[in-house]
Amino acid sequence: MDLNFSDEQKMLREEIQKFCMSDYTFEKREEIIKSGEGFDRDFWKLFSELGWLSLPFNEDSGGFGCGPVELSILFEEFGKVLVLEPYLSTVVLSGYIIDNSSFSQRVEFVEAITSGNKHVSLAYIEPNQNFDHADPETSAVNDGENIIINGKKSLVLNGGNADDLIVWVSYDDKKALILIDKEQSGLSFIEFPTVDGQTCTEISFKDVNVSKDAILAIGDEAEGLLNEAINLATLCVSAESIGCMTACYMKTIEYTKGRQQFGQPISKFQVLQHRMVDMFMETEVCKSLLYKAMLECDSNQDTKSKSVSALKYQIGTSGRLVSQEAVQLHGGMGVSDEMLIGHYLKKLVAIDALFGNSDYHLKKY
Amino acid sequence: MDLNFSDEQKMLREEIQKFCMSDYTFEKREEIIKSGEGFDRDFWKLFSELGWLSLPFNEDSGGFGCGPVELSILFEEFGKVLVLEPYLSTVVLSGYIIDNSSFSQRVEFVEAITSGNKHVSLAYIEPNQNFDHADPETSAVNDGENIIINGKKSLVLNGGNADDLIVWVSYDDKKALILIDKEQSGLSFIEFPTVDGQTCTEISFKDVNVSKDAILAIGDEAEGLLNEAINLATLCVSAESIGCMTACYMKTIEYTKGRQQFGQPISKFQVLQHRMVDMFMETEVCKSLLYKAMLECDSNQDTKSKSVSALKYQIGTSGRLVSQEAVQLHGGMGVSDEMLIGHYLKKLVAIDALFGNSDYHLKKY
Amino acid sequence: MEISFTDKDLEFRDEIRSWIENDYPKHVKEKQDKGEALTKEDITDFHKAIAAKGWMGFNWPTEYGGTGWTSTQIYIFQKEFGLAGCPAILPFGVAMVGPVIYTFGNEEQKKRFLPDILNFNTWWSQGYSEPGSGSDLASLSTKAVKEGDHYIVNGSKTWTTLAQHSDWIFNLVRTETTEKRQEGISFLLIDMKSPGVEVEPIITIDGAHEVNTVFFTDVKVPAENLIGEEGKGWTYAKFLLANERFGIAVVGAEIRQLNKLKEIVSKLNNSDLSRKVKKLEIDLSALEISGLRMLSDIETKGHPGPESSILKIRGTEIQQRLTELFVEAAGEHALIYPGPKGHEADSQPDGPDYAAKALAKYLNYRKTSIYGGSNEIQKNIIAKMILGL
Amino acid sequence: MEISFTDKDLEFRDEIRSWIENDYPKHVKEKQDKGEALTKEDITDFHKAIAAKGWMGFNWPTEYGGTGWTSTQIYIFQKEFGLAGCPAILPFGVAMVGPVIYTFGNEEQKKRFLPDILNFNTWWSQGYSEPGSGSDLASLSTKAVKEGDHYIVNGSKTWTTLAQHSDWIFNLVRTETTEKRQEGISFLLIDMKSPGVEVEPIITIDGAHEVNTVFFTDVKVPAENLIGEEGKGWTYAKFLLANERFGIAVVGAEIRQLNKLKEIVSKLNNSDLSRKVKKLEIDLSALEISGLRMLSDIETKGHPGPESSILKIRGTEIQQRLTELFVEAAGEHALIYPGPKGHEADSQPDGPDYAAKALAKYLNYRKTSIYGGSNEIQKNIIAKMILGL
Repeated sequence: MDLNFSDEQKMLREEIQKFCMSDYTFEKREEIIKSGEGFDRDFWKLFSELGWLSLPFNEDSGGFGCGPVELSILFEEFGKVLVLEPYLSTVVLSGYIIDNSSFSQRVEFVEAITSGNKHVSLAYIEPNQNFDHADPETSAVNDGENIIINGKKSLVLNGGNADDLIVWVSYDDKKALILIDKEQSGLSFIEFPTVDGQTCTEISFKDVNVSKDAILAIGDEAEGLLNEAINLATLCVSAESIGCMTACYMKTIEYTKGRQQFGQPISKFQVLQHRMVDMFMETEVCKSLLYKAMLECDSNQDTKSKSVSALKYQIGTSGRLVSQEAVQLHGGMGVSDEMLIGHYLKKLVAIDALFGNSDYHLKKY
Repeated sequence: MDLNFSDEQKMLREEIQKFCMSDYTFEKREEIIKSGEGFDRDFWKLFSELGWLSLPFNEDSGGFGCGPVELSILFEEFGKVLVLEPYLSTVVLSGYIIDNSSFSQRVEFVEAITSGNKHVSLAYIEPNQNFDHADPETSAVNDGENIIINGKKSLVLNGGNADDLIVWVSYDDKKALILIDKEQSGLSFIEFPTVDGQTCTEISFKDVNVSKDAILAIGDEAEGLLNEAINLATLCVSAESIGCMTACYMKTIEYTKGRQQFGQPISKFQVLQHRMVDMFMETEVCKSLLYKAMLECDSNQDTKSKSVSALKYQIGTSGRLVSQEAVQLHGGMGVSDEMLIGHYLKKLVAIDALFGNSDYHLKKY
Repeated sequence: MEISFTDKDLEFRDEIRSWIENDYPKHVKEKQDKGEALTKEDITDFHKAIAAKGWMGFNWPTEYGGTGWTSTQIYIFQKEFGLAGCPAILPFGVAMVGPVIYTFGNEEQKKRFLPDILNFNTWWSQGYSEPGSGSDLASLSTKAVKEGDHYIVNGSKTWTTLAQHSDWIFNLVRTETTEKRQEGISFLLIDMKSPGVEVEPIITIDGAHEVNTVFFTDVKVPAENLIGEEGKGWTYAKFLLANERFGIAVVGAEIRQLNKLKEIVSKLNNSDLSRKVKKLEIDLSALEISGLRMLSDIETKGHPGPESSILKIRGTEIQQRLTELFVEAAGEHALIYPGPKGHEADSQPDGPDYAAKALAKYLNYRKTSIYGGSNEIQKNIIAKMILGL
Repeated sequence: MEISFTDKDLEFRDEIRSWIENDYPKHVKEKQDKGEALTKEDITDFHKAIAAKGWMGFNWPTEYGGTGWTSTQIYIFQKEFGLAGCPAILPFGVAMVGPVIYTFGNEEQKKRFLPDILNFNTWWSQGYSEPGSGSDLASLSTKAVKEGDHYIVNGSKTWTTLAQHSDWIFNLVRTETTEKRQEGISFLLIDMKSPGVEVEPIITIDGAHEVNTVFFTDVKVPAENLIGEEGKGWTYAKFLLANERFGIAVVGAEIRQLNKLKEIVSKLNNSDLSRKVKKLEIDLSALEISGLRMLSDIETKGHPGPESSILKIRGTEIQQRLTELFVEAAGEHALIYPGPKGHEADSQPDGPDYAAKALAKYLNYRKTSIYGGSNEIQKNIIAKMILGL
């Protein structure tokens, strides 16, 4: 048993922290959101150059073969400054599926992703379902050498910027994951802003005709890939939440120390002190559950999905509490859009909505 | 709409308060508990003389015809000093059933109760059921002019002191309430102390042979009487809880004002102040729900049972919080058996166990 | 004691309902029912319609043109408006500055300001909080210096709700630097069109422009705009705060929201959410009775006690919780947020139609536990005034 | 990073398990498994058995006769004992006064006291709290006045756990009245058989006699019983507190309790209770990892940080919550309470057999958030030491 980060992991964290603290200012972030692009392409290029886009990919596809621990470090640091770039969508969700599939162009695709030139989005959510997407209504049927896809997917993260889509479909009496070029005819898109300043897309498929070569995986393999990808992504957003919560309590401490009321900094009021202690303790509880989940995922233990559910349940509950308290203790400034603090609250709403909320995961646990 | 107590009601409260404050000391109460009798017979006589035992009975059976409001006043005041006397068992539960039944000796029984000479206990709980006792396993079967009762009842409040029992049984394909003299052969008793310093009894019925005249009610009438009695009793213990909670926060305020730590009374610590405010507010919320429930019971509205469920749910939740906080803020003194404060906590445990706990009533609501 | 309404109360309620049925402006109702944002004109139309019926002074005595209603009637009026989904009646004129003027103002001021409030000819704002003084109101630093028959005002007020629409603003200003900070404060009315008054929007986390900072630079305010005596502003401010009857006013609207939520949740087959909704329903029903208990006290004692702080705390907790449960009901669809105005009619996402509004409200309502004296301050008040700590 | 145990750790665990299997005294195990109260003899037998194996100094360095185990080993040892339902190892000797003696005591004292602790020949008590000084420990007033080669001690200590059985008590006493209150405090060992020592039971709300008040009237204590320097007692007391590793020690026992609860609840068909149990299971699993994180820190930095306050708070919250859920599981049968010893074998009520024990524990465990520095004090410590407030 060893709960210390390795030297490499510590160095990775420092590198990410350095970027986040110096380059990812509130003003820069606002600028990215206002651009309507969803993210900053220069930053994405930088992520590629720093090797961050290669972290989780298998070494035989040119990646660094890093695991859940390194991804947790990355996302925790991203959470602290609310990084908008679509790492979750392109690298974690789609990247995992492609990299671990038996897809013939796997290596080329991974290279395109890690070089920062390609974005891929995973389209698995359907509008009439809630959190549980095991049985997609979107269907693929055989048509000679090709297959024809019909249906609708919603809440596709970064769908607007994606070059390709991975679509989760029913295929005969099985399920399948199919890779589709976004330029393919028969696709239509509506883009929406997300509550955390990113974008997502609703995609309709009308007689979309693709070659059978586009099938990434079928049956048990497809289900396994999707579940593993979502499990890993759930871990990542949970780590991101912990970054948010950490920033929330640290910024609240800082703010209350500077805010004078009744002749003293409000940080001197015992009631506020104990509430900041509660914020801190909630964050620590989440961190402990993160350690458990990331290490169980790392060693691929049978209980890993249960540990991730425990984590996501707690993240939802604690995240809401911590971000609401952060806003409350900031007073009026907390609800102003010009302070970062309210944006953590919005991020935590978004994360609760992703991959199953608190109640969903408690039930699943 | 009028939420003010009448002058008569205020006078009743003052009279009860006067007794509770001057006669029902902690020492006296400890003495009663140690006596093993379950209650003080002189106090019971006094309750009779003051007319308190007559409060809820119909005027045509010699009662004062008072309703849920007066009972709530009585129980709230009783709760403040943790009165042990079996008013709930004899007057509310059994009294209500007898008084509102078509039993031939109704008036004599009520007189015997109000004069303080008779105790009657309601035996409706069975050990293999939890909170829901609609279908008793204890059965009565015809045997010529008589009926034969077999089965077991548990948690019979004040059963050890009762002269008579009202037993809830299955009778053919219906239910019935049967009045049995405790001296009847075939009965056996085991007495247990309750967590709040009273006593209850487990009663076995082995071929107990009674006349059919002993049947108080059958079928819908019996179910109605039992449900009404339990509903009224639930209201009463909820009012009693509010008395306990009121005493909890008031005694905590008093204690913290006197307790010096770090050079000042601990009542000056803002954290403790806010927690006492929470105790107070919880009590007030319960009081509002009590008003609603008692007035809806008073005017016999369709929604009364729902209002009582809302009340009992909240009482369970708030009662636990308030009594735990009272103990915590009393520090070591809170867990000492020689201070009243811990006894409120025990009373509130007992009340949560009576007539359905918090979760049960939320589900029912 | 009696929880039912008297026949007279029920008659009164029917009168209110009949007005809502027939005279609640249709174009406002339509937008409001759909949850669309109201324009300045819509809000004005709504208030003018109430004024036309003579109900604008619903909480005023008859001698100043009010309805002279009992507390029970005011409660019924507000509850019915809430239940029907009417917009909130803006409190700044009729509930805040109005009673201060008719209680502490001179005859001249009463004549000048009260009729315009009752007819909604003037839109008022409240100038209390300042960038440096939030909960510690008495630390305010906006200065009013007497020069001849004018005050020269310099400083700023913040979190000023709808100041972008307002004609007048009532302010707490510092007219003197005294040892006891409360003693140098005065109550001054300022015409928003005065030179030197500037309004700067504050965008809140829901993306809405509802509050503002108002800057005063050498604003010349006639001395006759001072209410009561110089240095007594704190007293008037406290009177005003005690007059607010938070928690009762919103019960009707909250019940309406709860019923909507219950309808949504009944279709979701989600036992966790159903349980939470039940709890909230019980909380709300307790809040309503607590409000009624306070009204009873007012009828008996003539004024609400510090107990109104409980209503503020519980009321905002319930409001906020309700918005949270709508967001929970939206499930993963809570990811999309198009801003406070909702989606364009031609680009609705597939999913529950209430999701965008739910988010807007969740984000917007974070303010309720902060404004009007934060809930922490309310607890301090209860600790001191009720519990004697 | 690695969450699994090494092979060496697993071997160690098997050794512990094998001792429990073979050498955990059977008569103690039997009572303990049934939840029956242990006598003084039972507790002594249990500790003597551990001592016989050489494990009494599980947290001591080898040079003083301890095991010299790593933090991980100590954790495994305590967890396995807890999982197996062993009684808690009394902390007063081995975890509290022992480390103070071998760290700050002189050679004479080490020789005199340490072997008896390791062999459980002396039963120790802790004399910290006083009737007037609870959380504010430094306000203690028990006086020790030097007269020749003795101290004369007058005063009282309270909440003294199992003082009725104890041979010795370690005390914080005031040897000087100084401006800074902490500076006049000394650390003194007192033989409970000394004339003038009196033990008065305190009965707690569960009806148990576990704690006491100890009175000292002109008690003559040899000066050689003073540990370290006069006036440095506060430093030693703080060292002792920091050495407590609450929350880790109880994890095993709590997991055992939780598993019992899960078994009970699985038969109840009560979804509300099942949900609460799940939440608690998650809390407990977080607590365990938090404890392990702290152990990692100790291995790295050599000592636990103020983070141990978090474990105290969360640990006691979880303990208390667990007892609550047992009471909830008992449903209406929680009405009966026969006292801490449970029912006589021949008069068990019909109903769940765990009900009486559940109540005893619920009532008894209210103390856990009060003693050892109340949870309020722990939050003050976190605010100051960790958050810098």
